[in-house]
Amino acid sequence: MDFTTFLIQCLNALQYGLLLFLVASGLTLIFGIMGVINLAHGSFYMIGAYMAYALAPVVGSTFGGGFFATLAVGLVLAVLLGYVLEWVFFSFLYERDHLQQVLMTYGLILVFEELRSLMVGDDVHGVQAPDFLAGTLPLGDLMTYPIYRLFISGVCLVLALAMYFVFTRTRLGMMIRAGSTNREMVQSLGIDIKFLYRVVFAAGVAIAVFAGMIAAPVSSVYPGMGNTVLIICFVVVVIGGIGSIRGALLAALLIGVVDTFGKVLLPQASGVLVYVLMALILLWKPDGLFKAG
Amino acid sequence: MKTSKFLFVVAAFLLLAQWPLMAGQYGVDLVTKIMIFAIFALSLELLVGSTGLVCFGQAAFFGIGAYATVLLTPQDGSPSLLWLLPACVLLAALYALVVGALSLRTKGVYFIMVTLAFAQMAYYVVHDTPLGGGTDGIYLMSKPVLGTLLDLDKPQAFYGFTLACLVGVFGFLTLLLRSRFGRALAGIRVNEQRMRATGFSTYPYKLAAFVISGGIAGLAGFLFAVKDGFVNPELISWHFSGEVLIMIILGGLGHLRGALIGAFAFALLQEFFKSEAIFGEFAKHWHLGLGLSIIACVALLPRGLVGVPGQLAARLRGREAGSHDAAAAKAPHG
Amino acid sequence: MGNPSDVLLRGSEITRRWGGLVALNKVSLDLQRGTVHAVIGTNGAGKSTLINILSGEIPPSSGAVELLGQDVTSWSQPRRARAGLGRSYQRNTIYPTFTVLENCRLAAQATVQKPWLWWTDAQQCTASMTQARASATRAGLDDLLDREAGLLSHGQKRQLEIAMCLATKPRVLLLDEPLAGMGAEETERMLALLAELKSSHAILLVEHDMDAVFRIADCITVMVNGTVIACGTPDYVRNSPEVRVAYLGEH
Amino acid sequence: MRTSRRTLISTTVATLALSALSTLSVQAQGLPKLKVGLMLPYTGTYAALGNAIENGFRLHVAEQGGKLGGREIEYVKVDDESDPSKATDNVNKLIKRDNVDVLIGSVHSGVAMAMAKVAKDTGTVLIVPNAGADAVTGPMCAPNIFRSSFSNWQPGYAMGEVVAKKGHKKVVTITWKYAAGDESVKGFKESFEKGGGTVVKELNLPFPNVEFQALLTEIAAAKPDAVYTFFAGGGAVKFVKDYAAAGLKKTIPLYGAGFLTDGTLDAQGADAADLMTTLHYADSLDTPRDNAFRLAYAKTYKLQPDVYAVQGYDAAQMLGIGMTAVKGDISKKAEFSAAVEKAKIDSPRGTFTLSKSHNPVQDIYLRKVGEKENKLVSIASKALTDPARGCKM
Repeated sequence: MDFTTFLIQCLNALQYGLLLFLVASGLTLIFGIMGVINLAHGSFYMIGAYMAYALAPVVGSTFGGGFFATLAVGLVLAVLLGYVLEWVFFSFLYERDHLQQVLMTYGLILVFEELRSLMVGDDVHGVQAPDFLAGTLPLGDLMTYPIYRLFISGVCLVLALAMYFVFTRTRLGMMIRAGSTNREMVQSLGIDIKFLYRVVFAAGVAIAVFAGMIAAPVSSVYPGMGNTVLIICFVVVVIGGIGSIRGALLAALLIGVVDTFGKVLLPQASGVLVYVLMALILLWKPDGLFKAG
Repeated sequence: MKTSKFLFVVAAFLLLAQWPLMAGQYGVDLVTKIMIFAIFALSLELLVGSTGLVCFGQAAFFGIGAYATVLLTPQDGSPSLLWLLPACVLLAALYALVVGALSLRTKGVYFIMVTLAFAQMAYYVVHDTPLGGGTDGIYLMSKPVLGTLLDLDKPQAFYGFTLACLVGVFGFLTLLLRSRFGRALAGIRVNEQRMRATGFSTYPYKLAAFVISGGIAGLAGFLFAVKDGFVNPELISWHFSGEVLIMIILGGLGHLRGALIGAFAFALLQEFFKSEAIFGEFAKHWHLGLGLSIIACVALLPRGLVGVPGQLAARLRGREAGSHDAAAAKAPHG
Repeated sequence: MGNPSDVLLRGSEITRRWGGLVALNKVSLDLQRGTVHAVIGTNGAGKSTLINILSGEIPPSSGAVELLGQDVTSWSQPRRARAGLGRSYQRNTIYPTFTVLENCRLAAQATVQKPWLWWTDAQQCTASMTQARASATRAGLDDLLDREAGLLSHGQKRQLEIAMCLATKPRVLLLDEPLAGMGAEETERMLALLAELKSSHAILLVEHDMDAVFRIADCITVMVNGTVIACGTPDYVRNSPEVRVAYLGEH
Repeated sequence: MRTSRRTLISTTVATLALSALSTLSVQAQGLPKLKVGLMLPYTGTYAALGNAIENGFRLHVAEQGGKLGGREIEYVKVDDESDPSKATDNVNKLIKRDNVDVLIGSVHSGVAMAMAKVAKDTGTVLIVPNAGADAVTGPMCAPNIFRSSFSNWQPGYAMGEVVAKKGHKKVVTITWKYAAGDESVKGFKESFEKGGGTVVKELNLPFPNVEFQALLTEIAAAKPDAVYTFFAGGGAVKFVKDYAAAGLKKTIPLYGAGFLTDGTLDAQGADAADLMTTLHYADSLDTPRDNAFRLAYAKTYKLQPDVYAVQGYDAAQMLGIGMTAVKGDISKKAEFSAAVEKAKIDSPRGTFTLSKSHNPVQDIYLRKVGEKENKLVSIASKALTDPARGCKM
């Protein structure tokens, strides 16, 4: 591998890592703060991607279109969806064993996937990136790099910073962090924990849907796409340390590097490398890279 | 209450023993499959329900048992059940020993994910190497025999053998859970810190439970391979680990019966919603019905299907018993 | 005071740091058979950390622990427990779904573990059953043996904590606030029990109830911010000016 | 004693045969329905393919007035979920519960392998309408197992010849690390290297990973003359788009097995323009046979047919030929088999016959993407026969 190729591969790794973070970050919220092992996270991602595909024409005819208008409409719908889901399906589960929540989210996966099939069908679809982001940049004389991918990376960084800021610097973030460590204490401080959880869940769903919408032009839209990202999201969150934004970002980048260079240097073992990485990290640091707190 | 549970289990096994006389060939096949899943579910119940260790990689042990069955079977002639079965169980248990020894250093969700990681490693080894036929899987050419006594090629004989294994595993686990070892596991589930303070080194206990569980899962894998004569990497995939976990949660954690009921309920629900006779064209959307039923179960049955009689009784006795029920539902993992 | 061989547990110069924070600073203390040794101090003084280090739940940053004359600093908690060190927790750590008897029996089983006897019913283990009944009786839970532990009153749960401790036949008892949340009558009963136990055990008592402490303790260690500021008889401690300033004065 | 038992048996058999004959003659006009078991993916990634195959199959049956070999058809469907670990159960369900006479399925190779095993053991007629696993008509071949689609080897082999003829010398291959991809690449390599080229690098990524960027960089760095690839479904869409976005499409021509651009063109958009692929079907064959088929399909289902629909349609044709030959009595396996083996199947893709191992001997077309369809360029390989390695039939 010559030096230019190496640099490009590093860029690939970085970019893939950021994309992973984008997809996994909604899970950090729900998983880390509410302690809900949300198997339906992949479904929310899938819903987002399908929204990007199915909403675009609708939004186009109502609001005159535009990628960002679709994004905005999708986000509003996602928040509503998350809010209602938490209300109907999760609000009565916190007192129970965590595994009951797992069962619930498993049921939701099946339902969402089938609703998708009934409403949109089983075909593969593409989503157009907005025109002004559709170009490419040259990378040396070897190849070009799509601007949209750089845009995604930018969005990821902004999102990471925003989440970090909300978590550490705002009153809401403080309440959230307190709530994740001690439900009773927050309740005794007069904060409406039910409402807080509903907000967090809605935010988690919204981020997952947002990720799906943003990633749709790159990943395309196809049945079963949610399942393929689910496990890698858990890997990211767990390696990073549950509930830690910094950790998730670092873990996502680490996986980006391992996956990218694994494919190139150790193609026979590239599938297994990510899991070896996770096992090693957790055996070395049983609470992930950054313990939340 | 104790006798009623005992009677339920005995009645269930008697019914299973009578089943081949009542059902057609397919019915026998179906129940054979479910019984294998029930054995698999019991293996996980020992970890999740009885010890409080949520393992998300149980399919690895199942798959290793299944693959070992195929790979150890010689090209020419049928192997003897007497060495093949123990060999498969031992191999699965051996992998469980390695996985357990490492993953038990972690706790909670991290434990869940480490067990997943080890299962995925096994998955990719089978999936990406020619060792086990790669993605297309590999066939079992001749089924194991026990002299002339037992011909596992005959569905009825295989049914009987599977039922015997199920009863054996159930009986073994029942004894195990009442023994000192089992009580210690129960203590670990409720409060491991206290167990250590009392003088139990909990790590060897948990590891032993892990190995036993892996071995039983290996037995289920062995049966599966013999039944289908075909194994495939999907047997090790996380979907399968997830499904068996869903079975035992659905059935009700903390009870061996729960694993039995869960395995049957999960499989039969699928059969039901897939049935064209009932749903016609809509049967192809069977995931929807299954998903909604699971959601309904979570909403209405806090203790899983195993808790249904208790809930009904409480309903009959009136309100006051209800609150006690809720407390009991919370307590095991409190 | 007394025969040195009566010192059942000794902590010497125990220090524990959490990052830059010093939770315990060179704390030393001896527990003797036939005495109740109370440790008092404000919240965050390091009392619970001390118990955790003595019982082996967390390792000290430096210092040593000696149990029955042996250096046990590197021993795991279960090993120390089997060697005769029993402890109770500040929060109830009983097994709420088990009966009272089973709670005690499981504790007693620690001394006769025999996990390989998988085919015998644990309830048939006479050794642990006898021990369990004896300890339950001693803790005054005779009438409640078949009650589910989660349904006991708070005071009864504290008694059960002690019973479970006793079931392991310990020589040394480390009790973390056994009187917390108890009514007057329950407190009296518990103090009577402690007084009775003291003849055969060395007891370390961490407690907030000052009246009780001064009534029952033979020796009191006062801690502030991880450091021992006074140690001696109740009278000595009561009259110690440092203690008055640092601790009692605040009340 | 022995003789008497034998007599007894032969009399019983004779009586049974007689009575069977008599019922046959009674029911000459109304034979019992032929039960066709459709084991196809109806949920998950391949659901669209399963539906297309079923549509094609039903179309042919409907064209025959709902009857094959004089027997009405009754369908029994099972969703195979593309999950090989459930495949044996699902086949058994069709054979033992529903007593189907014929099995049709499936899309996923692993599932088809499990079906082939059961079909071989039970002797039930199996027609595979898609799954390309070489082994189905290789080591697993049997008199009662047929395929109406292709073997993974075929499009790959045909493309190897094309690429070699175009004068490309150095080629990089890229596919998922699974059987279908491996077999396709093997077929390509075989003919391409025979034609004087070399495969300089075989790139793989774990199934179903779709992060191609690292491997695209590898391709760019290796600077080959061309790239051969095997992807399908969502992966194919993403690969084609990523390949174009990386700027490689302009500098290094991309060739693939036909699934790269089948059923995915809508999603791939302009990025797929002018891609060359090989397959046993194309969208603009413009033969009377194909036009009639396409019109009928479009009328019936308000959908454009694709290669999967053709494969389903031909599976029904093969069944029909066999059924006619045995006059509706599918238990005459040898005659059924002989008739299908001899037949020229008048497929929309062009007439094909079956090889000894029951895989289609068919023309493989070279197609080029244009105007949202896979346009026929030429015949890449005429009457290509799968080598059927390992078949002992």
